[in-house]
Amino acid sequence: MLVVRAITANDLDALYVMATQVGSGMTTLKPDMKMMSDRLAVAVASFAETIAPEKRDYMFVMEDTDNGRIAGVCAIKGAVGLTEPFYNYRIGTLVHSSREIDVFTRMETLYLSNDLTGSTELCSLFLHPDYRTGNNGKLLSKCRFLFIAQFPHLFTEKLIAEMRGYQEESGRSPFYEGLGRHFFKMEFDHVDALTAVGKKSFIAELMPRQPMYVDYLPQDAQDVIGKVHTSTAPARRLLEQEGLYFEGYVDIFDAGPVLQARVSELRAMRESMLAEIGPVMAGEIACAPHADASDPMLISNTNLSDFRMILSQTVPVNGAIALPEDEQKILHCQPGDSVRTLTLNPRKNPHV
Amino acid sequence: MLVVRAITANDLDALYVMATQVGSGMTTLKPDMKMMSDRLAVAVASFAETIAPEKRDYMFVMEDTDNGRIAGVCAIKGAVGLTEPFYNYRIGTLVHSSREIDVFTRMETLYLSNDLTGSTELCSLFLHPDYRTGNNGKLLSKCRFLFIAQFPHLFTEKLIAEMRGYQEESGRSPFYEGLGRHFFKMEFDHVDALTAVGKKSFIAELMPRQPMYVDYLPQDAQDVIGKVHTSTAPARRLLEQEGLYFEGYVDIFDAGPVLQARVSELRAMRESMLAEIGPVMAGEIACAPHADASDPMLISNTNLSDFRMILSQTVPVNGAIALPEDEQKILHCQPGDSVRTLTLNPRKNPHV
Amino acid sequence: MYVVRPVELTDIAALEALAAVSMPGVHTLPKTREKIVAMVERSIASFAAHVDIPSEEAYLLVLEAPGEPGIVGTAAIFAAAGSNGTYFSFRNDVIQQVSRDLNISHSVHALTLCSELTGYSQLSSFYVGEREHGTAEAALLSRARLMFAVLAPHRFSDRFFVPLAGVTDSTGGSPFWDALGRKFFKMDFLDAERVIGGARNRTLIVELMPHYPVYVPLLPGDAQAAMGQIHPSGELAFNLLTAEGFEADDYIDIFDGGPILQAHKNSLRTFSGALQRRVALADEAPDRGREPQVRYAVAAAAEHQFRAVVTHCAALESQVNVSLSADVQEALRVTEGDTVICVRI
Amino acid sequence: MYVVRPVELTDIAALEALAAVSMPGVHTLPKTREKIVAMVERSIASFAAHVDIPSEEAYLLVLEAPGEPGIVGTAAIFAAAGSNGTYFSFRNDVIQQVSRDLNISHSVHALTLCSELTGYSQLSSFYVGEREHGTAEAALLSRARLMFAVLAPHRFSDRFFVPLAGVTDSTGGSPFWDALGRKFFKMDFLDAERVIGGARNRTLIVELMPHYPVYVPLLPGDAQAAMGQIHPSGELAFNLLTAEGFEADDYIDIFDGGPILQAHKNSLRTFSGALQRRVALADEAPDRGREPQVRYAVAAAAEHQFRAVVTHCAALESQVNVSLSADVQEALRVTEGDTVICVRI
Repeated sequence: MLVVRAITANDLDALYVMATQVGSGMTTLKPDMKMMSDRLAVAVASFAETIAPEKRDYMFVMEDTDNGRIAGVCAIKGAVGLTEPFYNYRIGTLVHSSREIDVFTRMETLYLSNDLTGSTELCSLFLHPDYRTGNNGKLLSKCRFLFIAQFPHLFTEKLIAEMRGYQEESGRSPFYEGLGRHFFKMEFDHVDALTAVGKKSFIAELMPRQPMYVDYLPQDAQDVIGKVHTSTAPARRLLEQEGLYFEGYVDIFDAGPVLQARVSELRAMRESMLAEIGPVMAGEIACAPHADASDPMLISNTNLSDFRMILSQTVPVNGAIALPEDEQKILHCQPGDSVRTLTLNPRKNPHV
Repeated sequence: MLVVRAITANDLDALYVMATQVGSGMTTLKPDMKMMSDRLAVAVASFAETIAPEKRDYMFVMEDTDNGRIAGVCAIKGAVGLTEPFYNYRIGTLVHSSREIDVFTRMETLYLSNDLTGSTELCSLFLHPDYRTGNNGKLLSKCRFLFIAQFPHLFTEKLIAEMRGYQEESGRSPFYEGLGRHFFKMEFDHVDALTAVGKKSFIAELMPRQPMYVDYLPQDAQDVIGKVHTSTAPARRLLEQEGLYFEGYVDIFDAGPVLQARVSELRAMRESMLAEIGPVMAGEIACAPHADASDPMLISNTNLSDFRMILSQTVPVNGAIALPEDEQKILHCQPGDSVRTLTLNPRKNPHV
Repeated sequence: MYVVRPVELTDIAALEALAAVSMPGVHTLPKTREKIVAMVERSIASFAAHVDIPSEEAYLLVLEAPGEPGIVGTAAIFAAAGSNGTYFSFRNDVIQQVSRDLNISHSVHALTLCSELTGYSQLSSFYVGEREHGTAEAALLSRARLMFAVLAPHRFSDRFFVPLAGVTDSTGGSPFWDALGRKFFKMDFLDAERVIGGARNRTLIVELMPHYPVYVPLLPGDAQAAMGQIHPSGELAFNLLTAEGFEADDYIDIFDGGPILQAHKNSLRTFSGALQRRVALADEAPDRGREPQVRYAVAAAAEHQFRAVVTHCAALESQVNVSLSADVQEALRVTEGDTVICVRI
Repeated sequence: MYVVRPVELTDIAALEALAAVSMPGVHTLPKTREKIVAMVERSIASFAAHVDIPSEEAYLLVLEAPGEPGIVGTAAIFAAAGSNGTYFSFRNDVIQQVSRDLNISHSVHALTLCSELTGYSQLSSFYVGEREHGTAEAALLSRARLMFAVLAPHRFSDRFFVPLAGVTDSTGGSPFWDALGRKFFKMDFLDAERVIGGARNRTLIVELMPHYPVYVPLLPGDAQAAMGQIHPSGELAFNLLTAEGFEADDYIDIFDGGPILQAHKNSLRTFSGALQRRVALADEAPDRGREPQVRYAVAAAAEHQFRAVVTHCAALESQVNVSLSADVQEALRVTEGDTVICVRI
């Protein structure tokens, strides 16, 4: 069985081994023992609540309880951009209109911004190829929403996730070639590597500051604004199911979209429920929601320092959940404890 | 009893009389017979669906069925800014940071934008002073959400409402005095009157185009950014209950906030339900949600051209609603018809 | 002898004849009789006006060929560009981009819509017939405007500029327009010029043109190449003006990207080199011996009776008089003892 | 006789003595022995260098008083401002605001962070003792830098600028800084100047200073009043430079709002008025009769042995020689037949 749990100091080696599998395109999970152990130390301190909320970096690992293997990793950063500026382009609209000659032109505009400074960020998701089956990807990605729903006070109201931008098969980024290259005069990979290690003053030095009309860019650059890398499309869909939206912020280099949400509007905040582990009254079973039998539940304990979450087929009914004993054990729970529950997939919109 | 209904051509005189009561501060409801009858013609064509959705202007009146008086008015504009530019300031963030000397400065910035071009707008709400009691204000304001939930295909995904900005008791707008006056060189009321009649080219001519740091403004101007006029605070709260948020757009003259929402995320879209008028099965009453007896329901018919809505104490149960006959009559409904229902007040968040 | 003089009502027919000739790049000369009449009347009123502060005056000079009826050239000067509005142009800014960490240093050009030329005096409508191309008389015609400004500085700004038509293709399209203005105006170059009447001071410009700098590297190659390039018809004017001391490179036209030459009057040779001299009668003897002859533009120093010609005489720097032949005096309508101003040409 | 000459190693002690004197507003003169030595060595290397393109050279001239040890003044010129980076300043833009509908027309000033002065040659570190204030020798010292540029134009840009210290209050605070820089740097004016070492070309400027124009009407009154105002200590330099042909108003300092004077060399009197003449021995007789005497700054026309003095002689415009007395020749280290350049002063 797979359990997603708070990372511990003991996971360092397994994490390193996994990072060697990641490959390029993910700048926050590099097989660098120093960087990794520094980050792990922050993560452990985050779950232990020994550092301030905005400095925290909650890392989760997915463990295969059958063999103790680490099958995946993901993280939530308490707040971004508070030590180094966090840049994005924001897409705005400008209207140029003259009543005198009856011209009305609506133009999209790119503004260099640090608007997302201080947001909570979902990041560093990686699932080992051996485990890319069934609901594993969903479990790993969505565990973070249940965590946020359980501990919303730890996060800012704004939640974001940066998505890798579109690249051609050759690795060419049409947006970078159409815009950034004119100002940075270097390869895309080089720029990417510099930002990964936190060297960002060159952005302030070289990036054009003035708002720019999208129409000035070559057509192929315009076309990929807000478009994700092919390999990232499934991850995007999962986040959108949970209430994240593309609101017009993109990466300054590859124009990959930033998805964002108000924490209070997340599906997990609206729909997740606490349930007490124990028997369900027979009389209430009739009123249970007509859940699709094949649609599993995300179920987590309510313990910050030892957060654990699984997928289960058990459905809570009016505040109670008859959770099997083996699942209780994996969650480090016992009867009478509360667990938080959320359907893995969104319910159909009830309103029509 | 009070019913909110689609406006008709016969309402012109009553509307004019009401507009004489409105006073300043509401630029879209002036006692001008020509403007008003033009607008009414558009509204009638909107409900009749004889003009394109983006040109529509759905006006609703609240009628006292006891005496036939018009007690209030409100409206939904299909799309703003498609004939004249719709300007706002957007508040952004810029970070100025130098690692070398360890300075990190986070600044708010005002960007002149037309970002909200094309949005659906809630506007022109006015309730006659004689009727400012009980739930009347809520009924009048919230009727629009039920209408949108019933006919979401008629609206753009972005919904906005402009709120009147803060003014001192003397009528002085600290934001205008700190910013606009330097560029427009005229009184606030004059500027307001010009925009009310659609004269907006002076904005393009005189308004500074470059992004501006909020810190440049006098403190009293900074303090009122996004703050509503005292008289508007209750209206703001009602909209926020329905899922509208201040997302950083303000009026360019008085810095009053624009509230906005995704239509799909409105409470009315998530929680409103259709119910068939008819008896409720005895067995299902036990499963009815534990509604607070004093919390009434908004109930509307599903007829665009003759849209009508009331407040009722009747609660739907599993898709059926036992609506009293007099209420059916006011809604122009009969048994077997569907009505749309929504609790007047948001339910407590179920997730804790 | 060729003479430059203010336009008169009797020139209207001749101007109409000129307007019938195709003059690509000279947008500011009116084409219809009605507009020609208005321009001539405005010029006559401007010369006659008593001016405190330069404003809407427009002075039109014409070139007369010797022994010919009609006129063979025109040149105008507006007292204050954008009067009753704002004269818009693109300023060609250079942004230094330096990153010491990365050892990068280069510069980026950006075009910024600006109103800085508002209130400058504007030279325009320069045209000479083909026969006079490249002659001293063409230079005289161009320069006469500045000589008038030397004589009547209160009628003009301390700064002058001259927009020259930019490059267009064989169908009248402009690559610069296609990359910029078209995106906002949504119409062809010639249509836009027609709509705006060649003006650069209209409200619709501020409504439609971009308010944020345009980074030049983002423009297509043909638009970049057109920046600051003159239409072939403007070469003569360009050469005369740069020789005069006008500088290109700082501003370009917002529509076609053509160069806008500009200068402070202190940098202009007409201003720095103009000498006031008293008229003396020249010896009629054709050969005055060893004294070398220099070519001068000479204008009557009479604000309300401006006339200018080209003539030869001895270098004037260390003289108090200028010797002018009787026919030159007649052409200028001066006599011995009158004052003229002289500039080497 | 007062002589202006390049700094030498033996001047270090004298420079230290000068540095001990409080010189408000002269930020660019180093205060510590170590930095003084570095500046002197850099100057010596710069004078000795063979320069193709102006770069990091910094030339320091000093003023010697007659019969006195030590020096009584300093003046420096940097070949290219912002070398190894970008020289930042605020450009003072004027935006014309016109609404014809509303009959409104006014102009708004806006300050734009710009790098346009990068690569200009920069005059700085001008200081003379109180006794020499207002004398021709003070003018000579200021001007000698430009005379050197006339002699060695390849060492300098065609454009020059001079930042002058802005106004500060009795505690060293700057109202302009308080309204602008402080909001971004979050520190006092003097602390900021200390952190940045008086430089205007550092990466941290582009990181911290505002990138969008600052609309002047939004600044508090005292900050607006400080824009382009000089610190009282800079008045002498300001007067000398504006008389030379430098223009204020276009740029101001990004920190204290002090004026930055700038000019193209063609507008500077030293460039337009410099005359190259051959040295002749002057008649020792003190009274040369009716020939009126004119005051000139004269400099040896030797790029690697620059020296300049003030002297009187007949107007040189129509001469080929300049008559210099034996002691002037000695001071300049020239002899009869050598070339000097002369500018009226």
